[in-house]
Order: sequence, then C-alpha cells, then structure tokens
Amino acid sequence: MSLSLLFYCVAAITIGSAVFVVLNRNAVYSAIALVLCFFSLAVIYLLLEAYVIAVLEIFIYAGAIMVLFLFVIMLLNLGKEDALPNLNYLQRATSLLLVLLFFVGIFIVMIGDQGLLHQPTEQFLAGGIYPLGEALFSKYLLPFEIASLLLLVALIGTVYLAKRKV
Amino acid sequence: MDLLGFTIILVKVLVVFAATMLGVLVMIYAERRVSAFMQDRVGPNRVGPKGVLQPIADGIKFLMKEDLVPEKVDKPIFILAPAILLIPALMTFAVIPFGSSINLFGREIALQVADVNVGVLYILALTSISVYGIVLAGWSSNNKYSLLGGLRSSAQLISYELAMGLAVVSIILLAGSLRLNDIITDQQGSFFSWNIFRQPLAFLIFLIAVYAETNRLPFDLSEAEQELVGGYHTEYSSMKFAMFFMAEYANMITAAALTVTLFFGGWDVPLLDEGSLGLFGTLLSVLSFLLKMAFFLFLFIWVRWTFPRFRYDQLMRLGWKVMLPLALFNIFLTAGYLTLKALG
Amino acid sequence: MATIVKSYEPTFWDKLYLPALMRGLIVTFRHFFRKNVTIQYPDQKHIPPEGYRGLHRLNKYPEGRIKCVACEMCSAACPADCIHIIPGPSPWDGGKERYPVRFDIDLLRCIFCGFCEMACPEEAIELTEIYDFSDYTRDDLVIDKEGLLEVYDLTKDQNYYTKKNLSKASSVNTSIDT
Amino acid sequence: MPLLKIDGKEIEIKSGTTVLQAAEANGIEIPYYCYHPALEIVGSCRMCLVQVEGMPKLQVSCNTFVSDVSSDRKVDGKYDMVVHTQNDLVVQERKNILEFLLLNHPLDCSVCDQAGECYLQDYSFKFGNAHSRFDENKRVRPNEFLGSQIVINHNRCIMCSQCVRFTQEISGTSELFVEARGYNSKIAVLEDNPLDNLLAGNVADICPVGALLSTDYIHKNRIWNLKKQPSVCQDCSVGCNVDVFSQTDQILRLTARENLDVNGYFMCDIGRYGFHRYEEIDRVLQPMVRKGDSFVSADWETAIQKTIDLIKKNKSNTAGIVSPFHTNESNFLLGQIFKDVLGSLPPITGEEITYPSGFRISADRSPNTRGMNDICEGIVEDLASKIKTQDIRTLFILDDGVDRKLDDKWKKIIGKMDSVIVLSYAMTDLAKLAHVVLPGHAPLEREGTITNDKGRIQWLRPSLPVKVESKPDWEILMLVRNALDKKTEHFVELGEVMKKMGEKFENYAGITFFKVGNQGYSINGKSS
Amino acid sequence: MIVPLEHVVVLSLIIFSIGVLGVLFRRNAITIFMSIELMLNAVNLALVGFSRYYNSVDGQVFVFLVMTLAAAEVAVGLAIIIALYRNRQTVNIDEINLMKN
Amino acid sequence: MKSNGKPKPRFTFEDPERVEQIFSQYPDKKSATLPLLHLAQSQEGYISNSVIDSIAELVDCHPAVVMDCVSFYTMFYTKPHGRNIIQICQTLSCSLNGADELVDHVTDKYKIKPGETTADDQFTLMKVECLGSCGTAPVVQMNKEYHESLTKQKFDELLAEFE
Amino acid sequence: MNTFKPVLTEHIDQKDCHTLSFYKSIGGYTALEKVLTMNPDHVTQEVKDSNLRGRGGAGFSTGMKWGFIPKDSNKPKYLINNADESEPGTFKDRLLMNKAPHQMLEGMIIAAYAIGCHTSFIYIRGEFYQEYKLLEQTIAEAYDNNILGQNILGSNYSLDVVIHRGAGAYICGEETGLLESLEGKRGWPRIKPPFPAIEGYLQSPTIVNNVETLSCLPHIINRGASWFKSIGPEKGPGPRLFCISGSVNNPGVFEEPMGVSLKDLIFDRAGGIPDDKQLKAVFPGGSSSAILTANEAMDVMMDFEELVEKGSMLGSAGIIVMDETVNMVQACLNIARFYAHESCGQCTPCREGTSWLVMMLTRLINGGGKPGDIDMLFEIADNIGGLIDFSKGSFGKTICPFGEAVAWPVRSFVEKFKGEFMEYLPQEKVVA
Repeated sequence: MSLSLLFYCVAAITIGSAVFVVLNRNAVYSAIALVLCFFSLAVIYLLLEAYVIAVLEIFIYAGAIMVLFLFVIMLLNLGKEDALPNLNYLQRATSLLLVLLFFVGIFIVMIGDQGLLHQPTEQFLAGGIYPLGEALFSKYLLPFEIASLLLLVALIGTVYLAKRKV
Repeated sequence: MDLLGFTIILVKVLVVFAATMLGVLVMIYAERRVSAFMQDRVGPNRVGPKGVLQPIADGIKFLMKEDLVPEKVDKPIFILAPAILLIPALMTFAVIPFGSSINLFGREIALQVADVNVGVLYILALTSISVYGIVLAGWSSNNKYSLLGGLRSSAQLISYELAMGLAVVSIILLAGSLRLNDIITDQQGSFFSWNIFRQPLAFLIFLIAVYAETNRLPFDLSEAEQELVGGYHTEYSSMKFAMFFMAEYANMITAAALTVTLFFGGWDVPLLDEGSLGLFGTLLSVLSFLLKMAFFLFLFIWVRWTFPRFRYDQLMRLGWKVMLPLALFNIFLTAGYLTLKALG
Repeated sequence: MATIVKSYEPTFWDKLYLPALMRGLIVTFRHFFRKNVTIQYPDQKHIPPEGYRGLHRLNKYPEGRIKCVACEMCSAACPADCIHIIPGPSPWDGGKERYPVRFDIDLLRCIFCGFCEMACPEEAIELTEIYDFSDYTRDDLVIDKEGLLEVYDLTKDQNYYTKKNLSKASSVNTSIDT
Repeated sequence: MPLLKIDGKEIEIKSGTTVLQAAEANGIEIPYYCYHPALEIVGSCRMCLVQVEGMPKLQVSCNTFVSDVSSDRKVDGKYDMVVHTQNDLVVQERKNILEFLLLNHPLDCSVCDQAGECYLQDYSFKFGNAHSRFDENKRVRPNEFLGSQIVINHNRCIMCSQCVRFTQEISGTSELFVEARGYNSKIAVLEDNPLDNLLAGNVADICPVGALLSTDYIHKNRIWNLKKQPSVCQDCSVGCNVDVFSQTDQILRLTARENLDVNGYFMCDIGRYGFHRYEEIDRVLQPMVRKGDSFVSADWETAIQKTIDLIKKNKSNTAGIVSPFHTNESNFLLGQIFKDVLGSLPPITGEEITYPSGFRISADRSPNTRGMNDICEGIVEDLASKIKTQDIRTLFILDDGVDRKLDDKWKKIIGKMDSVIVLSYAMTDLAKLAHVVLPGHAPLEREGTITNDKGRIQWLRPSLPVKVESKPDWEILMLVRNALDKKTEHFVELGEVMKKMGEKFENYAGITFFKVGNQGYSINGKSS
Repeated sequence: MIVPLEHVVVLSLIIFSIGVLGVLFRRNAITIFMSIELMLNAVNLALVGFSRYYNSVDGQVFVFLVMTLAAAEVAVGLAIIIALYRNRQTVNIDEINLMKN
Repeated sequence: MKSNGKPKPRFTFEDPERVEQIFSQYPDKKSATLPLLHLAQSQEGYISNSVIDSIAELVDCHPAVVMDCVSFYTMFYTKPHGRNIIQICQTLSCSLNGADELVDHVTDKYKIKPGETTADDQFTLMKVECLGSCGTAPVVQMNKEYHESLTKQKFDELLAEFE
Repeated sequence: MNTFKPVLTEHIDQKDCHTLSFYKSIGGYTALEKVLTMNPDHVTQEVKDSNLRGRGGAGFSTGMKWGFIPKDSNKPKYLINNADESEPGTFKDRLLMNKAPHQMLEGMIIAAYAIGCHTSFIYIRGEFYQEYKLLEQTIAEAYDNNILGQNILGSNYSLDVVIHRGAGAYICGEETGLLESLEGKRGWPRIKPPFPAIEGYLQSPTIVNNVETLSCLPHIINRGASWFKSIGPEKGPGPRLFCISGSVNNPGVFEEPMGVSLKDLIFDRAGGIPDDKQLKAVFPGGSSSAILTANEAMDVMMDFEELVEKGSMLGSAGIIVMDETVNMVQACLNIARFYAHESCGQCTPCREGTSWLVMMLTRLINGGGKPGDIDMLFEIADNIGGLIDFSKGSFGKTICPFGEAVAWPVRSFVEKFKGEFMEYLPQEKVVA
C-alpha cells in the first residue's frame, strides 16, 4: 500500500513539475522542471516494474535530451521570456475545449465501460532487459532498424543544420 | 520487506555514505600530499600528525567562511547546483558491490546497497545527471567564465559518456548481464579472467573516458584556471564550493570503484574462493576492493600532476574521432568473438 | 643559405602517445620518492642568494660615519617615489660635508627594483637579503634612518639568515618599528 | 650689419657683438665659464673656443668681435666671418679643456649643492670625456668662509674669476682676490676684509660650479626638487627680478633673474634672504572677529558681514588705508571703496645704496609706493591730521605686514577708532588692534602687478600655494565692495581687476599680465 | 501492479493535456518543444502502464522506439531552432512567419 | 672680523721722499704698487698686512687688490724669513752643472730643507727657477747678489761670509 | 767664419765699458743725434727696411710693430724696454745691461722718438738687482748729460725713462703680462685683441721691445739699414747674441751673424763638450723651443726660418747643450717644473696641464710609469699648447704663448727621446 501511496505522491510531483514546465517563463527553469518530471516518471516506471525503461528514461531523456535543451537555451542566451503572449481567446478556448472533451471522453469510456478499475494480478515478467532485448531483436527487429535509420537521418540532418546557415 | 531487511539496507547506505565521505577526506589529503611529493615538496604537515587532519581543517575553514552569493546570480539554481552535482555522485555507489557477501542474522547480506539488474545502466544514467550540476552552476553564476566552463564541461561529459558506455558494452557482452555482481562473477578465477586482460582496449577507453567524466586533468577544461579563472565554480565560496569539491572526489571514488568492478574483478581476490573463507574471506574481498580502488585513486592524482591539460578541440577530437570508433570497433570485435564462440 | 630542417616524422609509437605518457608517469613517480626541497619557513629560513633584493640598509664607514651624503639620487631614480630625504650639514669632518638628517623609505611603496642601489654614487644604500619584514600598520612600514642603520648593523658581517643571527629574528621587526 | 655664418646658419648681427653673443642669441650653444655679460671679458676658461675660418688658432668666442670686413676679404663673397662651433677640432678641444678642469675638481656632485644647475656638470655631460685619465692625487684644500654668508670650496673652484671680477666691478668692494699663481692659485679674502657686502650673495649665483655657496641654502635640498617661479623681489622699491625656488610650501632660496631694465643680473642680500622673515610669523589663516579682548575665528560670510556692519555704522566717517606693500589691484579696489578719505601709514625706509656698477638698493623699502600713489586718487599727505579733522571713526586697513612697526602715535590713533578692519596675512601689531581681521595672502603668495620707483610695472607671481582659508586680497576687497555698495561687479580673475584699473587710470590702460610678462612694462614717458 | 491501470492512464492523460496546453499557450519554441516532450512522455507512461497491465513487452518496445524518435526529433528540432535563431535572433514562433505570406 | 679688536699696526715708509719720487715717475698711482712693495720689503723684510693696507691707501685701491698682486710674485714674501736668503737656481743649465749638489750641501750643512729657515734665523734656503745666468751656472743668489759658477768650495766660502 | 766683427758686444771686454764717457768715446749717441734730426716716420721706415726682427723670442718685425701705433691717437704713447729676461738658457740682456747700458739706452731713445713716446719704461727683472743699480746710474748719467729729460741734446724732444723692477714672474716677460705688472697688478697676460700697440699700458698705445732689439737700433741708424740687412739671411738679418750654456767647456754669450751654424757655435765658440762627451741634444732657442737631437743640431743654421723648418725656433737664442750623460726624462721634468712654477694660472689648460705634466713625469721617474703614459704626455702637451704643426701654424689654446712654450719642449723631448721615456714604463710594454 505504501508503494501505491508513493505512486500518488510521485504522480503529484509529476503533474506539478509538468505544470511548472508549461507555465514558467524562464526556459532554464522549465527545463529543470522537465528533468524533475522525467525523474518522477522514471520512479513511476520503476513502480510499474519497467526497470529498463526507467533507467532509459533517465539515461536518454534526462541525461541526453534535456542536456541538449539546456545547452541550446544557454547557447541562445534566452533567459526570461517577456510575458506570456496575448492569446487569441477563441482559438485557445477551442483547443482547451477539445482537450477537455478528449479527456472526458476517455474517462467516460474507461469508467463507463466496465465500471471497474483494472488491476493486473500476475507477476510482471517483461520489466527486465532480457524480454525487451528479445522482443526488440526478434519481433520488432524491423522497427528497431528503422528507428536506427531514423537516428542516422536525424544525425545527418542535425549536423547539416548546425553546420551552415539555413 | 521486513524491518531487519530495511535496517540492513539503511546501515549499508550509511556505511557506504560514510565511507565515501571519508574517502573524500582521504583523497583531499592524499592529493595534496602526493602532489607535494611529486613536486619534491612536503605538502600539508601541520594539522595533526603528518598533516592528516588537514582536510578536517579545510572543512572547518570552508564552514567558517562567508557564504557569498553574488548579486546578479540566479539564486535558486545557484544554490541548487552544487547539490545536483553532489547527490548523483553519492548515489552511484549504491549499485557497486564492495565485497562478497557476509552471513549475519542468518541472512546472507551482499556487500552492496542495491543489487540492481541494470546496474551498469543505472550508473551510466546517474553519471549523465551530474552534467546538470555543472551546467546550472555555470549558467546561474551569471559570469562568462562560469558559463563557458559549464558549457565546456557538459559537452565534454556528453561526448565521453558515449565512449564510456560503448566500452562498457563490450564488458556487458562478455558478462551477459547488466548486474555488476554478474560482471564480477564473470571475472572470477585467475588473473587473466579479469576484464583488463580480456578487454584491454575497452579498459583504455574506459579509463580515459572516466578522467573526462570526472573533469580531472588532463581533461579539466571546465575549470581551466589559466583561461577560465575557476570555471563553473568561480563564483562559489564556502560550503557550496566545498560541495563541488566533494562531488569531484566522490566522483573519483565512484569512478575508481567502477573501474575496479568492471575491469579488475571487483572485490574478487584472484585464485581464491572468498566464500569458503567465511568472514575472513569477506574481509579479504573488501580489502582487495579497497586496495585496487586505492591504486586507481592514486592513478588519478598521479596523472593529474604528470600531464598537461588538453586543448578543447583536441579533447573533442579525441572523444569523437578516436575513442568512439575505437569503442565501436571493440564491440564489433567482442560480438564477433562471442558469435564465433557461440557457433562453436 | 637557408638550411632545410626536416620536420620530425612521428613513428607509430609516437602517434600512439601511450609510451610517452608512460614515460611521463614514470618521471613524476620517481619524483615521488625524491628528497623534498621545502623549507619549513618560519622554523627554517631560506637564505637568499647573493644579489637578492630585500630590505634596504644604509651603509656606514668603519668609523661609524654614514656613507650617505643625501644627494637624493636614489629618490630621483626611484620609480615608486618611496624615498624621502632631508639633507643637512654633516656632523663629521673631512670631505663629504652633507648627510641625511632624515632618510625615510616607504616599504609599502617600494618595489625593490634596486635602482636606488645603482644610482647611489657613494654605495650608501644597499638592498639586503632580509625579506621577512612585516608589521601591522602602514606607518610602521616606513623605515627611517635609524632603522636603516640598524639593518646595516644586523647584516654587515654576515648573512642575516645564517644560524647565529636567527635568534635575532624578531629584532628586525623592532628595528623598523621606529 | 655684418653677416655671420655659424655652423652653417646665417646670422646678421650688430657690429661689435661677440661671436658668443651672436651664437647665444641664435640658439647655438657655446659653453663658457669665465664669461659673464655684466663683467669684463678675460677669456681665461678657454671653454668657448671656436674655429673661425681664416684664423690659424682657435679663437675664444667671448672675445672675438664681429665686424664688417672689406668686400674682397669676405668669405664666399658674402660672409664677414665663418665660425664653426661643432666641428671635430672644437669638440675635441672642449673635451680637453673639460679634462683639465676636472683634474682637480672633486667628483662630489652628490654632495654639491650646485648639482643640477652646474655648468661643469652639464658641459661634462654634454661635451666631456666619460673617463678621467688623471691618475695623480687631486689637490685638496679645506673649505673657508669668505664672508658670513658665503663659503668657498676651493676644490671645486675652476678659477673662472667671475666672483673676483664681480666684487671689483659690480659691488666695487674688491674683497675677493686670486691668491698665488698657477696651480696654487685660489680665491681668497683678506682676513680683516671679509666678503660681507650686501651683494655678496650674488657670487654664489654667478659661480658656474659649486665652489661658492650661500650658507643659507647649503645642504638644504637638491635643485631638481624645487619649483622655480619667476617673480619680483618685494623688499625695496627697485623691484629686482627674482626666481623663487620652493618645495611644496617652503621657500628655499631666491636668485636674481636677468632684467637689464631693472636689476641687471643681480640682487641684494636684503631681498635674497628676506623671505626668511615670513617663515616664523603668526599667520592668520581664518577670518577673525574680535570678541572682548580676544579673537574668535569666523567663516568668511560672517566676517564680511561684520565688516559691512562696522563700516555702515558710520559710513561717512570711514577711511581706508592703502599699503605700498600690496599690489596695484588691491590698492585700486580699496581706493574705489573709500574715495573720500584714503591714506597710507608712514613709509618704511632704509639706507639708499648705489653701487659703482649702478646697482641700487632703494631707500624706500616698500615695493609698490609708486604704484600705490599712481592708482589711488585723492590719497592724503597727512593722514593723521586728516583723521582728526574729518573725525574718522572707522578704518579699513591694508596691512603692510611684518615689516610695519607701529609707532605710539599711530597706535594711539588706531586705538581710538570705533572699529578697525585689517586685511592682513599675519597677526601683526596692527592686526592685533583690529576688530575684524581678514586673512589675505602673504607677500610670496600674492599675485598682481607692482610698479617700481622707475615706473616699471612688474608681474608679481605667486610662489607658494594658498594657505588654508585665506583669500586673495583683491577677492576680499571685491566681496566687501560688492556688499557695501550693492554692486555686482564680480571679478572672476585678476585680469578683470586690471582691466577695470586701466579704464580708470590712463597709465595703466591696456596692462595685462601678458603685456607685463617676465620683464615688466615701463609706464615712464606717459603723463602721470 | 500497485495502482489500477486507470490511474496510470489518467496521469498520462493529465500530463498529455498539460503538454498540449503548453504547445498552445507558449510562444517560445523551446518551451513548445519541451511541451512536446511532455506529451511524448505521457504517451510512454500510458504505454508502460498498458504493457504492465497486459504483461506484455510490446508496450515497452514502443516506449523504446518513442524514445529513439524523441531523441532524433529533439536533435533535429533544436538544430532548426538554433539555425532560426541565428537568422532571426528570436525563438518566438509568432515572429517566425516567413512562409505565412 | 675686523682684526678682532686689536689696534692694527700701521706701516709707514721711512723715506717718504722716495715714495714721492716713485709716484712722480708713473702716470698713475696704481703702477707704483710694485716699486712701493719693493721699497717696503727692503725696509720691513717682508710684506705684512699693514704694509698692504698702507700701500693700498697710497695707491688708492683696496687692500685685496694689493694682496692679489703680492701673492702673484715670488719675490714678495708675505711671511718673515731668515736674515739671508739663499736662492739656488734649479733650472736646466744650473741643474746640469750641479745645482742639486749645492742644495744638498746646504741641506746637510744647516739641516734645512728648501723653504725652511735655520734655527738662528740666519739663512733661508729656497729653490728657485731660472735666475737668468745660465752661462755661469750654477748660480746662487744670496739676498740680492748673484754668485756665479759656484763649486761646493766656493759656495762654502760664500756662506762663511754671511755666518 | 771669424771674419764677423761683433757689433753689439764689440767693446764689452774693455774696462768701464758701461760708462757714458766710454760709450761716447766709441761714438755713442751719434745715432741719437742723427735721429733727432729725422722725421720719426723715417726712423720707423729705416728700421722697417733693416728687417730687424724682435730678439725677445717671437721674432716679430720691429719696424712693423712700431707701425701699428695709431698716428692720430691723443693718448700718450709708451715704450717699454723688456728686460725681464727669464727664459732658461738666455742671459744676453743681462750682459748688454751690464756692459753696454748706454747702447741700450740710445736704442730706447731712438725707438721712443720714432713712436712719439715721452715716457719710457725699462721693465727689469726683479732678481737683476746689480743691473738695476747699474741702470739707475746710467740713467742718472744720461739725465746729467741731457741725453734724457727735457729737450734731449738740444732738440725739442723730451723723454723720461723709468726703471721698473719686476718681482719674480716669468710670465711678465710676455708683453701683456708685463703691462699688467707695470700697472701694478698681477702679471696675468691680457686677452688679445686689443693688442698693446693699440691699447697697452693704461689703455694707451704701447710698444714693448727687447733689450737686444733696442741695442741694435743705434747701429742701424749709424750704418744704415742696408748694412744691417747684409748681415746674415735676408728675412731675419743682423747680428745676434747667442747664449750657450749647459754642457760646454766655454759657456757664454757669443755674437754672431744670423744664420751661423749651431755646430760652430757649440764646438768652435763654446769650446765643445767637456770630457769629450758626445752631444745628445740642444735647445736652440731657450727652453721654450723644441729640443734638437745631436744629428739635427749638427747641420742646422741658426736663423728664424730654418729652425722653424726643423720644427723648433730661434726664440731668444738661448742654446742649452746637453751631453750624453744627461737623463732626458729628468731634463724634461726640470723644464716642465719650471713652467708649472711659472704658469700664471689664468687659463685652464696651462694652470692645470703644467702641473699634471709635472706630476706625471715625477711619477714616471719614481717608477710609477704605466703603459700609455707616453701617449698621454704627448696629448697633454698638445692640449696645453695646441697641435704642433709648423706647416700649418700652431694652434695655441691659451691667452699668451706660454702654453705653446710648455708644449713644444715637452713634446719634442718625448718625441725625440721616446726610448728613454720607454725605459720608465713597465718592461713588457717596451717589448711590445
């Protein structure tokens, strides 16, 4: 039970930091909040017994991607954004409405469908590295290779973009 | 989880934490003494016998000093940064086994805080976090030198993390596991079952990368005094500065421990079955671990007072153009070897 | 005729750098065991080499007469403008009928360049080997004629830092306290 | 006029001038020791040797006269004389002469007070050899007092005999003579006839080396530490031109400055040592206002206000006393304030001395009597009786300074006054009787013009920094005048006062410091 | 599994929504980028949750692939931002409207 | 410094007529300085300060000027000397013909060095430069008389005359 | 050779030759009588024609000197007989004063008449007391016989002669020094210009002539300029008194015509060198002239031009002979000491240089020689007296010729007897 409590606590942190990311005007602070968010997500993954993913979350997101963000922020010396921009209320409201609709819709589907909370019972076996590895290199070999190709393309593209003026 | 188990873990955490902090103190003293000897000097010799209490004195001095926060810094981050740097440094040690297991209270207690099955990944993940400390310290100081130091340092860390990770991959390939204990077990036996002999190239790459990761000479570009005054910690003083300092040494300790674990059989004493010797075996294993670690720590200092600092472009070139291909090549070789072996 | 210098072609081992690194490590390692050269300063005193430029002194003739004739060449030569002299008729007979009534050197301004020594036509001002003079106030670091002559007495016969004199170590401070 | 060529430079100059003078006037340096423009030419130092084309020997330029030659004897068809002062022969010759001069001259520049303004030092540096070949022992003789103020260092003497000629020709007292001859010759005085005339100090000035020294300056300082300010002596109405040498706020010596229209090249010892009078005086550094029997210091505003109050109390019965010790400008301003009654205290006199050379020490020992009389309208002859007849109750006095000794008569007169305001730099007898003392500048701090007894306006330049709260006299007077007459004539600087003065007095019209310059400006010939 | 799947999904949903809001509200390209990351992570969370629920590794494989994608995207995206910034000295997407007219 | 209070001794010429005569010979007074000095020295033996003062008065100039003149000439003695002055020529011809021996001779005989006076004030020995009698070298001037072509023996005889 | 009959010293061997009666008996004062009838300008012309050159040392044409006297000057003119004979090696004037004072006096009166002078001075050396007494007598005699005083010999010309004693200063033999001394000051030579002929004694035109020069005048007047000119070389004719002293058997004054050979004078007239020693060196014209070596002396003619050609000068014709035993360094010191003693101390080079020379030579003799000393002696000598280059004229550096008078002998000593000087230097230097 304590672990589920932990889950909710961490979830709260996650949501809080996510909000912080969006609302904070300082890009650096946003980035740090995002890192925090990823950390708490990693904890949630751990709680969900997806160890590899948890570590990867930190490794890739926190360790690599966010550093890149920070790097760029500092490189561009963005500092503080002046203010939140004036909003086109109609547009924004519509979007918000759509999101809420989506959110509510799923909620209704989930609850309304069976009225039960889904709780897996059996021992989770797929959290380790072996199952993941096996799946990746057998069943999902093609997507894996495509992903690596994607990375290569991204690599080349990045280098190309960074090297010269567009 | 029962109370005893929890207590044991707590004790282990405390022991490891205390040991690491003690190690930091020892390293501070050792660094000064060793460097002094290497320069035909005496080094600290006033506080305590042979100056052994010097780090304590230093610590007290740090505590007593005025904690100065410059006016134009980004205060929250400025204060947070040293902690961000220090905490991952201390956390890393959690997964490193520092001895064989002992039997206490009718349980076999592994001399390791947490036996994580993705231990290697865990370590890599945490080391990558320490970048934040540096980058944020550099940025928040609102100082050109600090920022440049921070940026340099983060770029350097990211670049070398790659090579380090790839070097470790070949070890993982051999061990077939991400668990550090498995890796140690894999190396048990004679001297030559140590990974250093099986993976010399990986060791070399790993060692070099470790120096870069810990920001030690010859790769201490983030705080190159001649160019950047103090680098990312230029603006720091008092205990905050001490935290950077401690983090550096804690990182070194971790790195040394990791090196020992990955390439020198960890706590394993070659040609000896520690398990059969009972408590004595355990102690022996701990001792062996500490000795091996001590050597690498000494190596850190030794290298620092021997080699000159790299130029930044040289550093990057070395990381990307030499280390990375070599590491990949090494993986290729290892994989090929394993495949051949598997095929018979 | 220009000589053609062939640039050194690095060998494989050179390119590998590892042997060179090893050699470097061995060098430092050897030093690790060497005898150290540190002087435990307050306990032991470093004896400066000949020509060291430390605290000034005013020389005297064997019969006790000040060599200085207050020509103010030193103060004219001083780049830091730290020498202040008030001349007056000398109380001694024979030849040099002028001598410094006051002779002050502001040690905090002095840069110990030794120009005063070079400018002095009488070899009266000289820089001694004394380096450890310190005090608590700025005024105390203005050394006057009596102080300078005292320094001469301390240093005329032998190096100030040789054993015999060490017991007097504190007397330098008092000598410039005036 | 003969046309000369000296070192390739064409010079046209009056017939009868010497080559040395011609060269000097045209910026060509010829070194010399024994020559002095005011003294007879002896040509003994041989330093000024030059080569004159057509003459077999080198000639002493101090005694080679330029004259027209007949056209067939002109060099190159146009030059009357072609002189070389820089060719090898001359340069070598100077080296040789300097070597001789330095044979017995001690190398004690470090002790010598002449160092820095020594011709031997300068020429040795410029023209001499770096090393002496003289291996023998130098001639050593003890120092002697030639007079109470002059000491001779025989070792340094180069026997230029300028001093001897000075006493013979300028002062006419002939105390100095050359004793013995050749190697043994030296400057000497007879035991019962020491060099104690009032011009004695000049021999130390003219001595080109440090042989003759004034005891007043000996071992006091070094010349390069001193600031040299051209000014005018204020100890008699001749107004000798002087150079004042000072360091920070201390005057160390006065030397004569050349001005052929006033003092020639010399000055008397009264003026030379006169500055010592001002060293130990009870200086007034702040405005003082009487309170009972003593003074309290006040700030300027209160002091001026007090002055105004005192004057206003009986305006019509107020007299101003101007001073021959003050500048024209101060006297002028005071004269403008008190037009009705203006007078001066009895003159301070001494012995009038005229030397055979024409050098004069005036009997009037105040510097600016002429100027004061010129610039103050309606100055009364007999102030004392005027005070009585007009029932003067208030006096505004420009104090003469430390030289003024009040006699009983005047003490009585001033003591009877309702109020006395004194502008003074020191607590003189007079100032002690005052009700308000306004601190002005001391003689060597003042700036302004003074007029000597021959009607030459000269520029008195300040030689010392202003002390504490004292103000220039003219500024004080201006403040008083403005407050008293509700005027707004605000003079920013002295030149404006001079301009105003010029408007009032024809003789002084157009006088500016620029016009007066270092050599003064004569108003003689103008109707007074 | 310590919590019901729904809770995980709701969490994911909330985070996703925050991400969407971020994209909609913010004008700073970097922040928008970060919001996108948030959205991706929300999806990952959902995937992991499902994977756990169904006791299948497939979800995790997707997470893995998403991460790869995210990395690639960030690399290219940031490169574009830098390039943009170089040209226009701004990262405000309202001002980056070259192709609008 | 006026001769420290003591009354100054005054010098007067014994033969005022001679003084008058000397003055009459010269177109100006100053020129008579030398003859007067000669006269005074023959009367007084040397030129004392009082002599200088009185001559200065006579020729109407400052005493220093007279002193200046006196100090220049070797024949004027400003200090008292022995009754007889032996002046031995030192210059080349005499030196070649043995003047140095004569000096040594006197030095040995009277124990006086050149420039000194015997204890009994009888002789003052002086070395002088050329006396203008080189053809009869060595030459010795005894007081005002020349004694030429001297040998030691002749010199002894000469000295004996004065003892 | 011996055909020459002495002119000036013809009668000096005779008894009472100094008396007026004797002088009259040999035809004295006839020249004066003749002159007194002549126009002074003609007298000057006659002397000019005779090419008589000064016998004092410089050898300047006497007639020309007289010609410099400004004719239109209102100032009195003065003639001064320079009898301040102090040059080492010279003693002819003393002889003339002792033996033929009237001859000199006659010459003086002639000269005074020629230049229009009415007061003449005889500046006699202070040491010459006997001669002074004798001259006083002579002048008294002359006054008694109306040879001096008002209306000489019945003419309307009057002249007073005053004897003025010097007081022991070589430099007073220099004409301006002499004038200063005469004026009652120290004998510091005056700077020229102005020359004495324009502004001399008391700023009046003044002629200074030597005793011998003046002694020649009666003979020129009596026998005519052409007779005088016929004796000896044309440029510097006339009889000349040569004083020979030093290492000779028979020192003394010998009258010979100009241009006599030095060898004859030394070996014939002066009887050669005692003890058959070898000749070493000779001063041909007093100590101020450059010394001649034996070789040079053997074939030199004693006249102005030839000696100048030889690098020396006739000067006052005081010949000092030195034999082989003479130490030349000692001799040089002796001469240098003389000049140091006699230097007036007015100008720098002479005052300082002479004593330096003495110090150096003394040191040399006392064994303190240093390498380079010889060159230095040379240079010091040059620096005092000027570069000696007879072809271009000398470059004197001092007010009077004293500086040159020091420089010439010292320089010649060092130059011509360098070997002897070398011996006083450290030995290794000699080898080098």
